[in-house]
Amino acid sequence: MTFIHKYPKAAKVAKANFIVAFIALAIGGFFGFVQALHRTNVFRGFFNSGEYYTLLTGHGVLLALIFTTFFIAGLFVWGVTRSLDREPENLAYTWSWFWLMTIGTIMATVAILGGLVPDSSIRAAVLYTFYPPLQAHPLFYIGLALVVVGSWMAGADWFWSYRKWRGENPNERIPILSFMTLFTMLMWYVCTIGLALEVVGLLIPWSLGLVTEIEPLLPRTLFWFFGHAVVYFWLLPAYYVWYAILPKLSGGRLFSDSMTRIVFIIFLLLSTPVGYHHQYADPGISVGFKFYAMASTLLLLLPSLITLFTVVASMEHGARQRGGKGYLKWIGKLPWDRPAFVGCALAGIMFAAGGFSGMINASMNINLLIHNTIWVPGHFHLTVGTAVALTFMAITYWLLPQLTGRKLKHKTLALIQPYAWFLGMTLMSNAMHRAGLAGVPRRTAEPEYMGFEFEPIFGTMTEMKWQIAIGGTILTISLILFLWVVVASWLAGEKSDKPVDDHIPEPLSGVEHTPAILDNMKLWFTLALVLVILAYAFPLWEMVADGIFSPGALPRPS
Amino acid sequence: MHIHKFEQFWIKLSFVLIAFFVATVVYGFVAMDLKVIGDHATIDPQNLADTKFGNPGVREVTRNGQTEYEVYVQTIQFAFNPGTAQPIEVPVDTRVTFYITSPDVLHGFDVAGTNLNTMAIPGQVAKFTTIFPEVREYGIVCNEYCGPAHHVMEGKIKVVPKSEFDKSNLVE
Amino acid sequence: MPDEASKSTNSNESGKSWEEQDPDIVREVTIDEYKPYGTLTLTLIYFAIVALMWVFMYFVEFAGNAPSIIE
Amino acid sequence: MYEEKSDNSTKKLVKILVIVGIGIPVLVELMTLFNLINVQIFEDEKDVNSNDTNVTEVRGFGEGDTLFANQESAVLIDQLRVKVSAQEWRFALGITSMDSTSQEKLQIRVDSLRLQSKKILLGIDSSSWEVRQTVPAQIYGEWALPNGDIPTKLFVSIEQQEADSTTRVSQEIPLHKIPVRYNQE
Repeated sequence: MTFIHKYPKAAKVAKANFIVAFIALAIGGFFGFVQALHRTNVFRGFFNSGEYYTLLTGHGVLLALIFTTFFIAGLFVWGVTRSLDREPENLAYTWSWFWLMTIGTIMATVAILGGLVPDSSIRAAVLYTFYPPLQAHPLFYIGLALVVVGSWMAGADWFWSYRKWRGENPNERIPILSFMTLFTMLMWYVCTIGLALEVVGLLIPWSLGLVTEIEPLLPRTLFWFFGHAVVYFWLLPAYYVWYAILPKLSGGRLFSDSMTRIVFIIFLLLSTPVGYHHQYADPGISVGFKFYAMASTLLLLLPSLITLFTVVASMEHGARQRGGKGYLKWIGKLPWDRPAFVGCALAGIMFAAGGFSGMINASMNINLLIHNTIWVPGHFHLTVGTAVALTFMAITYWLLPQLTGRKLKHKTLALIQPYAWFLGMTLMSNAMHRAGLAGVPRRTAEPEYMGFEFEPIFGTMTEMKWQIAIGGTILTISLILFLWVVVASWLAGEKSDKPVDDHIPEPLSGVEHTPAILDNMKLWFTLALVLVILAYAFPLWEMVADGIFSPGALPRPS
Repeated sequence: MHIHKFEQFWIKLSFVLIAFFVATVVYGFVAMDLKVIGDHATIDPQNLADTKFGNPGVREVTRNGQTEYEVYVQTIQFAFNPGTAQPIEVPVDTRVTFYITSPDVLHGFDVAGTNLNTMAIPGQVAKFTTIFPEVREYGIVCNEYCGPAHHVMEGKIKVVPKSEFDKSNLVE
Repeated sequence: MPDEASKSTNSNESGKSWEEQDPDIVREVTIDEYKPYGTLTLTLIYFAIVALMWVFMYFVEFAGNAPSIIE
Repeated sequence: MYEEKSDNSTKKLVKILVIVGIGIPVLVELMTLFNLINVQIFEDEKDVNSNDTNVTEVRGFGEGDTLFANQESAVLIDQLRVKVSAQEWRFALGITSMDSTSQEKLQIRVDSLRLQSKKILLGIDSSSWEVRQTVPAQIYGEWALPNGDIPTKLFVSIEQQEADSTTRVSQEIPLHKIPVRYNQE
């Protein structure tokens, strides 16, 4: 008996979400490959430099927004169903949010890909941050709005299950998988307030021509109200995997239930009030608010540093149970021959490295050294591009058998895949960080300039460009391996009653040690809202006091 | 609650690390003059002609008895004005204050390989002061995506010895 | 307390703990005997790297990268 | 569970994967660290990339430059621009004849355009490539470019008709810093 046999309906929902996620991953990944070759001028024959920005938009939207959201939805359906032991409450409702998100995705994708059709008026080369006054077709904004509304409904679905479960189990603690899901969604509700205000309140009416002028700073600020928390919306599900499943894959137990809950609570509280750290270089925002955002951001290091300890301790526990000894020798006893474990572990190592460049990004004045340089995509390819994406890929090797009732095929390829990703990403991201220090900008089709040369601290621009192109190619190969293993296993894997060991052991320090107040969702949600109001009420008021659309700029088609 | 004593130690160390980061940033900000830009002024992006941005370029001003320079720059799709057609020329070791705004979309103003890096946002005036320490040319890149020809948007700053600074190019 | 595991699989193998059933696991380590020295070592190494790199990035790469915004 | 026990070939594979997949990344990062510190701290005053590597700059033509300067029928580039909008990129060229006294017929022709992508656009394919006018003349033409491409070189020829004879002169014109602007229309 595995998940699909016990909860066939939920399995179907989770699988549907995974299908959309993997299609988005395939298309977005291909765009990434084209960009890696184009930017570095290794090969520019696929598309021209004007179309590059359409591809870049597609890469960002399909991977950072669509792949993540759908994968997370599938993962959470699995976790909530399993930990509360109940199928979704109302399947019509469940499917309605799935289809809403899917329709939104199709609309946004059509709007983006329209940019590749000559003379098309349906375009959306605005990148995934869509800063006005660059304007996309209304289809783009409406599509993205539908995806977000769908994700809200998905969250409501899980709270619905939780309410029902709570009615039947009034005295029990929230199971850890559900706890992490619900707190992630609470954070999502807080941060998407900003996005909803921006897209529904400003951008949709503006793109439809109902208003002509727009004040660029206001939507940008609202975007970053949402835009940093969204990275935690991607990251927390990876944490969820590292906390709940990785210890088991290592042969151990989760080190501490209470630290897990505390970490998720801190993320709920602090994820949103930090948005200004993306605007350190912006005029129109006073230094005081920038400083407040920096202090909150650096405080957010705390839950990630705690995670580092808790997760590594859980893995060490596994290694010691497998016979590991010594201070560091135990690392060799971890199951480095199992793709799901290897992927999660390597993703975690990359996150530790990405954490360091994140500390630089977060720290107000030093941020100017690398603001909007290619260092920044170098950073987030370590975090969302590896810590999140590689974890999702790796855990697919463990989840897919549970959802399909089929064993994984091509285990050797599956094992090569995470190592290849790690290698490719190191090469690419290392060169991106170094190029960023020389001032090479991000988001550009051709980083060569006629009037001057970049001066790298060491090495040459040519060497860095090749490192990026080779790294990107290895990543693409790794992605193809992943998709091949998934498709082959899904369609032709050997059917089995127990295709994978899906047992999750209890934590070492269990829920009996966890204070009850940590489960008080109302308290933490209210506190999160208060912190957001403290951070944003006054600056937003300053921006809208002279009129919501003033000082107004005219739209520019993208 | 049950927190292992190693983990308690690690949490304390984490706080030390965070405090250390904040302290370095504050120290750099206060003692080493490593600032970031703040809130300066708003401006109507559709009517820059009536402001000093209508006649962009380098201006000489006297502040506290010292000769300083002000540089007004418009970032447009897809050029810095001035900067692209002709370099922005300023003297070395002199206080120079940049005022940057955009009449159309968001741009970046990054003097490549330095810490001069700011956004140009329509409706907002970015203001910062700096001193160029050496005689050389710097490249300016737009580092925020600004439209289909974003990648051609570049400019130059030419830092010259004080004695060679040509005042005939100043604007009134 | 909901035992998430037992719901999904091992209902027929109740007697033993999961560690005893996994052939790769040679012994069970309980919470009382478990001292994560390895983790402490790794995290301390990370701490040292981060702190050193920070000082280098801030005081050499950044502060030495003039011109900077001084006001 | 995964396959029973990892056999020898798997063990070997894991060894290779760890060496390649983790070993190389660690090496790359260590080298970066070493180079950074080495360059910044120990080679401080050496000015590593000496700025004197003067790229022999081929001076290109721009707005205000004269073509066919050594001919009697010299012409002036008075407009040179790439106009960019969301849908299309256009190359705009305006040329003025310098000599307003001569009465002979002058034909200015853009034979072809060489683009940054190394593509060559041929003038004759499109009627708008050919501009005829008698002096004194000011002519202006616009050409659709492949999206995202910028001309780097022009091949222009002029034909001067004098009585029965015509002299034809061609010139290769490398372009320098064409202003690229958003097309407002």
